[in-house]
Amino acid sequence: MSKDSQMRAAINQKLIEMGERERLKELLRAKLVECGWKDQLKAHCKDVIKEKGLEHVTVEDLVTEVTPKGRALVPDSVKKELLQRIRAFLAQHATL
Amino acid sequence: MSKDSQMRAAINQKLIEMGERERLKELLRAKLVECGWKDQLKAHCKDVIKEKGLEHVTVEDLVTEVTPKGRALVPDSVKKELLQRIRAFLAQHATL
Amino acid sequence: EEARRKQEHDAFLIDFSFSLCSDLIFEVLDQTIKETANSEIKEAVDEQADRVAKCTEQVCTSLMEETLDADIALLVENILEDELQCIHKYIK
Repeated sequence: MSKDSQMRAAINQKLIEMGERERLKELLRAKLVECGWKDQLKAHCKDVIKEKGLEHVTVEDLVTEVTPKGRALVPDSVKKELLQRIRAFLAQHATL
Repeated sequence: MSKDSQMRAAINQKLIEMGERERLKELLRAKLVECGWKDQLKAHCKDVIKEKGLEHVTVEDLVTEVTPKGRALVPDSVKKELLQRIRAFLAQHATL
Repeated sequence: EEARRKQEHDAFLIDFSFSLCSDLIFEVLDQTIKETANSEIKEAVDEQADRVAKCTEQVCTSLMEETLDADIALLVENILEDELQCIHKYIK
């Protein structure tokens, strides 16, 4: 195991142990709703369905189709806030 | 003060005044780099840090740990060359 | 007498040379070892800090992707289900 993967495993372990990983996911979800990400993605899904026709779309297709945009639509401020929160948590708790 | 100590003090004073003491130190530093001593020392420091773990090593610990090996690793050829240079200087300045 | 003095002086110079040589070696070694220990610890600390920063970012990205993937899948399922229900209603 490389030093990097050991470090990532240690960080994840700490986040999971203290229940912070779930809290971070919840925070992210709340932020995504708040910033309109969910509405934008819904609209995009509907556009794709309309364009391709409902009979030609499976769940897998649609997921594959909208995922890149879904990731790209996450505002930088949300990403930064999440990273900041992880850093603060590690500074407080971890002895990495 | 004995005659010997007086002479030692006088020569040391002269070595400093003439800048020879610094030149000798510079020569030694250059030789230590040239012969690979410095690289060996760096490698030894890295080994000690890795072995003990960064969080358990202070600069003082590391100095204490690597000094014996550092001293032992100086090649005889370097010591001889330095001695040679000192003798040559003293011979050149016979009035000292 | 002069020969004896010269012999004494030569012996003194030999002794002095050895002790100066040894002093200089200790002085330079001690200083270099201290500097090297300092810089190696600093380098290791910086390396560790870089690694923590990089791995934290990677963990953040994977946590985000994991959440997004799960949410996107759920969203897609719900939307398709809604659309199908609409069509069923329409057909009825």
